[in-house]
Amino acid sequence: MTTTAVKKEGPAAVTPAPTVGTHLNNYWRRVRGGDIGALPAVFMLLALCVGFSIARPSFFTAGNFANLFTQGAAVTLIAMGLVFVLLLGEIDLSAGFASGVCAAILANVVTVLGYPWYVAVLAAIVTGVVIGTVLGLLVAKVGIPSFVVTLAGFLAFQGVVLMLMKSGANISVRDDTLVAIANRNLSPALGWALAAVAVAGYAAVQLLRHRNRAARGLLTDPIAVIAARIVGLGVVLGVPVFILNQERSRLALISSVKGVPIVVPIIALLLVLWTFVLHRTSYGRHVYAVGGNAEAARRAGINVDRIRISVFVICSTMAAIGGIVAASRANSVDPNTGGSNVLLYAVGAAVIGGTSLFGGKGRVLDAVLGGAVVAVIDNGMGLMGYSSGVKYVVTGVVLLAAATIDALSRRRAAATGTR
Amino acid sequence: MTTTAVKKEGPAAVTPAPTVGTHLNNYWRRVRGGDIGALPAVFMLLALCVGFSIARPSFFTAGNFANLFTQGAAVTLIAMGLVFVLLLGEIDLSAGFASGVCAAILANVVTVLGYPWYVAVLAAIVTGVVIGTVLGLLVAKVGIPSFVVTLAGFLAFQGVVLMLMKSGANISVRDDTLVAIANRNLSPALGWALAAVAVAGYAAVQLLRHRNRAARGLLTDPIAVIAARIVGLGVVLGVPVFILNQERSRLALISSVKGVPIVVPIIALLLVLWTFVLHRTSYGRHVYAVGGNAEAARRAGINVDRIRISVFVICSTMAAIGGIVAASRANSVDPNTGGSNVLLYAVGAAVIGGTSLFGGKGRVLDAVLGGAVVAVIDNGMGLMGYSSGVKYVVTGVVLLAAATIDALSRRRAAATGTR
Amino acid sequence: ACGDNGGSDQAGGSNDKKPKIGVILPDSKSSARWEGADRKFLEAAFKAANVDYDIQNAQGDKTQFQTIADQMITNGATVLMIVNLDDGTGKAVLDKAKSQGVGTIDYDRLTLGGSAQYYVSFDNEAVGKLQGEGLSKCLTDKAAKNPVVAYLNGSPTDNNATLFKNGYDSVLKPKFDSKEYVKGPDQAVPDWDNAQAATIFEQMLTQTNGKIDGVLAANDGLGNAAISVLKKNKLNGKVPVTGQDATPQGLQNILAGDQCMTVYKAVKKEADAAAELAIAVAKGEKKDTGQTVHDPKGNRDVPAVLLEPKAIYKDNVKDVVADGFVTKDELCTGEYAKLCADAGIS
Amino acid sequence: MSATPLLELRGIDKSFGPVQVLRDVAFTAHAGEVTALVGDNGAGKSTLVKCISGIYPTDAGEFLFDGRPVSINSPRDAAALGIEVVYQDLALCDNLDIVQNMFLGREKRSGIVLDEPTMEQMAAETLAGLSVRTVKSLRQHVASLSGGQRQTVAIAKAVLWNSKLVILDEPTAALGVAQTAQVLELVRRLADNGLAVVLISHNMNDVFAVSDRIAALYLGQMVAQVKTTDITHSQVVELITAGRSGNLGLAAEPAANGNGAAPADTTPGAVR
Amino acid sequence: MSATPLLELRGIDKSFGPVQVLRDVAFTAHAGEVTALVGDNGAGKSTLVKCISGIYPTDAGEFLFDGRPVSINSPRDAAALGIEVVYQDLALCDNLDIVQNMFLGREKRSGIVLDEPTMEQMAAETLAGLSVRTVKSLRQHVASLSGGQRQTVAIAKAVLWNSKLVILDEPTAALGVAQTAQVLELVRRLADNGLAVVLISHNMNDVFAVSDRIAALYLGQMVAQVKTTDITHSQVVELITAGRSGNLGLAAEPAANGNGAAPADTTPGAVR
Ligand SMILES: Nc1ncnc2c1ncn2[C@@H]1O[C@H](COP(=O)(O)OP(=O)(O)OP(=O)(O)O)[C@@H](O)[C@H]1O
Ligand SMILES: Nc1ncnc2c1ncn2[C@@H]1O[C@H](COP(=O)(O)OP(=O)(O)OP(=O)(O)O)[C@@H](O)[C@H]1O
Ligand SMILES: [Mg+2]
Ligand SMILES: [Mg+2]
Repeated sequence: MTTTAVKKEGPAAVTPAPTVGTHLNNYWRRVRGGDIGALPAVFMLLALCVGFSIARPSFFTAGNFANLFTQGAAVTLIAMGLVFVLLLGEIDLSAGFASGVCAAILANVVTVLGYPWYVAVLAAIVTGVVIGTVLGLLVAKVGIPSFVVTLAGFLAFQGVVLMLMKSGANISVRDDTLVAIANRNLSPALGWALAAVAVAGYAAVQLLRHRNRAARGLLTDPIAVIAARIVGLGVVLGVPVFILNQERSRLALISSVKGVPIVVPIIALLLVLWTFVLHRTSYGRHVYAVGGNAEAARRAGINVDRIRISVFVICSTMAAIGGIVAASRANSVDPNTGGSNVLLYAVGAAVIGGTSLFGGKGRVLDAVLGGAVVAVIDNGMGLMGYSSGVKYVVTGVVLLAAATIDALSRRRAAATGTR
Repeated sequence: MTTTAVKKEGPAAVTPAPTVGTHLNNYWRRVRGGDIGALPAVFMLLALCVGFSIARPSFFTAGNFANLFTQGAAVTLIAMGLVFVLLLGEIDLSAGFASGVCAAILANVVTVLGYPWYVAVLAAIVTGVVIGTVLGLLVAKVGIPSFVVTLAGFLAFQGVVLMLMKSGANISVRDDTLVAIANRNLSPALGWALAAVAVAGYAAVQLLRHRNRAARGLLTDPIAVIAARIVGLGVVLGVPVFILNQERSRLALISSVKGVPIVVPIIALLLVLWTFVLHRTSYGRHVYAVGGNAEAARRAGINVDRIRISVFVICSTMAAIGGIVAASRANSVDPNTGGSNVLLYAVGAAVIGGTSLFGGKGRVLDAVLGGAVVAVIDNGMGLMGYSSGVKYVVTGVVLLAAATIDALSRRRAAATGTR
Repeated sequence: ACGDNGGSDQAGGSNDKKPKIGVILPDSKSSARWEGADRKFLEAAFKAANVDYDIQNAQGDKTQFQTIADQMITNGATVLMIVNLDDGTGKAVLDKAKSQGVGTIDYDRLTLGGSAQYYVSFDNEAVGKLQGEGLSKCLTDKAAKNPVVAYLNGSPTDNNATLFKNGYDSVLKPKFDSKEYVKGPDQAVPDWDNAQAATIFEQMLTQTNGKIDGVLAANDGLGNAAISVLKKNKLNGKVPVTGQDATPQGLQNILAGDQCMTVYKAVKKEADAAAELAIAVAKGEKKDTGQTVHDPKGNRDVPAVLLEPKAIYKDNVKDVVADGFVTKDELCTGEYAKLCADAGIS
Repeated sequence: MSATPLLELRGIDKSFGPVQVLRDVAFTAHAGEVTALVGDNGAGKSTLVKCISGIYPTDAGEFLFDGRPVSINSPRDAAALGIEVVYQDLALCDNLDIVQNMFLGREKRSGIVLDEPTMEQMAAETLAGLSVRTVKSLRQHVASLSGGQRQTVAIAKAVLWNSKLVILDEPTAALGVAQTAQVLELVRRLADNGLAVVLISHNMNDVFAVSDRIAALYLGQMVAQVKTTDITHSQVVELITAGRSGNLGLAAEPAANGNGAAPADTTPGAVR
Repeated sequence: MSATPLLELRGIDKSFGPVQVLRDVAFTAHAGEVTALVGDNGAGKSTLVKCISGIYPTDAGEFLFDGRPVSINSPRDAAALGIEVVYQDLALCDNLDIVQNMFLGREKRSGIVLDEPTMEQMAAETLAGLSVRTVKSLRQHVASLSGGQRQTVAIAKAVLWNSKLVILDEPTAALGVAQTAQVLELVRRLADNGLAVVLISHNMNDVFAVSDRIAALYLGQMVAQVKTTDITHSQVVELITAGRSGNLGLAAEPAANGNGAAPADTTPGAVR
């Protein structure tokens, strides 16, 4: 073997910051190459909204827009937790009924036992944490496949809800604070204020990052692109706030209904929180690593079992929050809370948003976008007035059509070899 | 690089056939090493049966034994089809309602339209084939994730069933042949005859293989081991036939109920057929290859899309057969046929039996063993007389306990590095 | 559609716009009636009165239920007629409707603590009572001594199932207490699923070593599941089974002697009454129903139209056909033609 | 040696999203010859191979096989033409055993039933010819094989068939001394039997020992394709690392910039 | 060179189910030295490495680290002792980019937030030192890297930390000429800095160029561990292929059978 001496290269040249032009150009080539991030889900949403607006003009009203958020909230919250489990290539079939159990605990504590709302919320969330820990231990330490563990959970929790409900009767939730979560709105001014704070925070983070990288001589995005992003976020937040701040009561004089529904900032906050955890902390990094290649993660010294347990805890905790929102929206908890299609919709939301069932690929934003798709379909179908059978069929077909848009726009990715 | 000439080795030495002793020894080392095949599922079944027999002596009766088979038949049949889909790392959430659609077609053709039973069966199976083809095309050619496609199917088929049921009313199935499938028994003599044929066929295949390999000088199992296997099969088939041939009617004098339920040979036949397809044909080999490493399979020139479509066809066809059995058992089809827990139980059966959700690992036998576990749990729980809530909880716990036995006995596999 | 506040002064007393009635049915699986009968009869009634309507089904899903209600209000419904899935969501929907000036009617199920203006219903407990009485009549006919009675209840998550059970318990419990009857296994069937019902009943039979002499099945579907198991054990016709809903299948089982009775609810009458009320509310008229029902939770008396369910045995199957609830074509197929003739159905 | 090459590529371009990996690559492989394809890490050798075997679609360029233009859209097309490839990322099915992997996609059958004894026998013979001595059983899953054993299985799989062109992408990387010798001997034997062989290797001794021609890739461009006898060891190394050597390879930077794509401004080598 | 070896193994046994892969293996690695571990394909080299790094549990045997007995039950234990390994089956997370892979498990943080700029800078420097010139971006997913690029990332990952023992399992298998030279230079530099380095390679030139000692495995048995200066090229090849060379290695077959495990009856080499 020739060990010809080859002169050692100097440290890698730091290429100069690209201009706005090259940045846009690169972005376009990435899109054409199939690396399109959230675009397909956004396309799907747009297509659905346009379709429904044409079919039923009432779809396109401020009132309906507000309804959309509260209708999709519980499923979206559960889906956000499920993303963590799916990132590891695991599944949690019990998330739906876990939310039911937590909601049942909430209702029992606040209505039957008469404690204040915060005690009830705490109890519900603690229940979620406990459930998640047990599931996680069974999967990680005992080594039972998560499908089987959570199938057992699915059955058992269904029973627990029934038992907590004293067999069949439902429990009302009448506490004002709890009911407000899914049924009341922020005052218009508060809505604007929150949006402003969010945009300002984003701008601060972006600019700080830019300065930091530039100071070290690392590649940075051009400042114009950063400015465009900030403005973009402003529009994305501002338009809905504006629409939601319109009066949407039919009897505006008697009772005014306007403002951003309270669940919206809750979801937004959790979205930011979990996105931060996944992308800016080493914990999040480890979640992706274990999902991508558990053996490599183990060899890198990551405590794989601990990660595995933690995602189940997060999932069940988010399920608990979803359960609280569901209880608030229904003003009550019944034995079917978290049952029927909740689980499949939640997993479906994550998958439609782009999270893989095989682990390693997904974002919390996926759950929100996918949750929006599911909510829009449900909402739109509700306006169409089909009979049961037809409605199921049409819902399935619409879901499929939306997914086809997504699949076709991702097609290129496969064609160019970047998967 | 030294290209030292090294003398070419002769063709591999053919080691002499091992003795019975080394064979047993090797088997034992494999078991200790964690390579234990069907043992954990068998353990699970035994533990469950012993547990239930102690709790409720009526569990351990010929009548209950016969019930077990018909109770678990539909789920087992659907699970058998699902194994193919799971082998590819895909999922079919619509299998349950697909069986419902096929059952509804069956009932409509035979009862409403009044055609003979074989036309109805044909119609149901053709429906299954069509459903599978559509799902497969959407997954393989359009490229939508199977979870989303079959979630859409899950919704749509639910609607189709409702529409076929004229919005909710049950349709009776009163055709004698159809009702017989899940409700009548073979005559005792026929039961024995079939068992004998099965054992003889197995013996013939085994001996032929042995002769063939020995003739080529390849490693063979000792003839004593082969004999032991044949005798083993004889016992495994003979004991149930004997038990099922006992009289189990309450009013033996008036009406006699004995013999092997007709579904049993149907399941056995399909088990043999699909096992043959998976393990003895190149199609089956390709299914495993695509599930293990789709890219490698593609590089080896396998038509991956075709394999993908085919497994959905098999799955939906088996779902159709499952639907026919369900319709037969209930003497009717209702809008919930194939709904409720059917799908989760079927996937659960496959997974409990040892099939992986990640593809590449699984056998049709897994579905039968897992289906048996699910049926035993359901059957046993039915005898315990718990209230709904408690029943759900206990079912979940029993499932978990059974899965724990399995996980612990597979533990060693991980410890010794053989995964 | 929203935002038109053209001088409406009173909830329910709506504007000069054409009335539009939204109806939310609960599900399509617990009973065949919702999609099979109620939808049909309500549509007919609304069409006859020439009012706009929108009938939807919540598929047993509360979230769906609320979503549909939101959508109907968005769509401009002036009256909302609901069959609640539970009191909580029912109340949430009614309150929201009221606050938006939409008229409200509880159909078939009273929302306790709710704010509906009217209530139209069959009494679910009365249905259960008829089932209990029917079963004891059949057991008496069979001259059974100390019969073991098994319960095959409806879905554990369905509040109606609880009401039915309260009804038949009120009849049968005294007989258990007096040792006249023996209480057998008592199980609920998840989702009213017929396949699970068959397994559950089969296990009841195994558990009691075949000693079940009467089955209180909560509806015809569950009844048919029990009958299929009895048939397999060649016990059909020997063990009376109850039902509900007067489905063609149930009636056929009665004609064949495998089922002893079912409960017939003249849905058409209920639907007609409800439609009439809804149209009145939509037009801002007040109606006197002549009857009230007390809502203990809301502590108020709700004006109500209450209809009587009817027990159907072999000898009065013809009444159901005469009512047009089930057609002769549906019922008297194949082997049942002769049985129909015997039962005087023409 | 025939005048028309067995395989001829012209003007192949290939990009992954924004990154262009192959630019205007020409390449020929002649029957009866071993053509060595060399280049630095990341030069695009494996990408070129995958374009030839139909795994990646190309953005531009022509394929001529035996003088006739062909289009290869999938590995099945390549196999139909008689092209066999040993990939660098071996692509074995971990859940199948050695025999199953070796015959994947072309199982021997009697009737519809797999003919396991025949396959097992053929596999054993082929492997024995490659100096494999430590494999315990042909029925072992390939997941449990050592690195060299896996590589041997992949090679054995490719040479089992009567093909016209065999491409080996770093086939000896994980092999031991004896096994490497066997594989090189095999490569020579295949070419002597009239097949075209393309061998990718970083080992210059191996390259010079068995090849008839050498093709050098530099940052996605084909900088030279010459007879092995016309070039020296150190010239090849220069081509690989710098893209030029004397009058071979890319035009010198300051001199002729009419070349179109002078390396100075196209170098994608900067580490960001 | 210290008298007590940094790592000492005694009597290591390891079986996979019915197959015994390592029997009674003894091995030492000294600080400041490069120990080459050689052996035929399937001899058990990688298995031995994985036992050392805690990936596989051993069936029997002792570990001494710095003279103290230790038990290594997981890669975390190994890392805590200061053992870094480049595995033959690289074990990178395909869904993460280069920087993320290099710092996996030991991310730099400021507060609880990941300090991406620092990591990116450190990664760029390390990779540049390994002659990586074709990587387009450090933010590229490793799935899209060429074989050699992947290997370089794995090596860079292992040498980024201040460890006491670095084990490299065929680190140069996929590397180009220049990159191989860099890695060998790096190996030497690490040893000269006082680390113990274990290098597995099938390339005898590389082995003789950088190693201080050579340990030879033959069918799972350690047949010799000697100073590089005390042995010749061809002797090592003989040890690898036959298990013995002159008075080194296993006792001759017919002569001394008291050795216990004579190769004749323990050879697991038969291909079934
Ligand atoms: N799927 C992909 N997406 C993006 N870039 C890719 C992809 N595959 C390869 N590349 C890039 O293309 C270039 C060429 O890769 P290729 O694998 O062809 O190199 P190679 O010549 O085989 O190198 P080696 O000798 O290391 O195997 C590399 O810089 C690599 O990072
Ligand atoms: N998980 C396993 N199960 C069963 N056998 C295994 C397993 N892993 C390795 N082996 C066997 O153990 C033997 C030694 O493997 P190992 O990977 O240690 O070889 P190696 O010396 O690294 O070879 P190479 O030079 O080819 O990398 C091989 O025969 C291999 O087939
Ligand atoms: Mg390569
Ligand atoms: Mg190795």
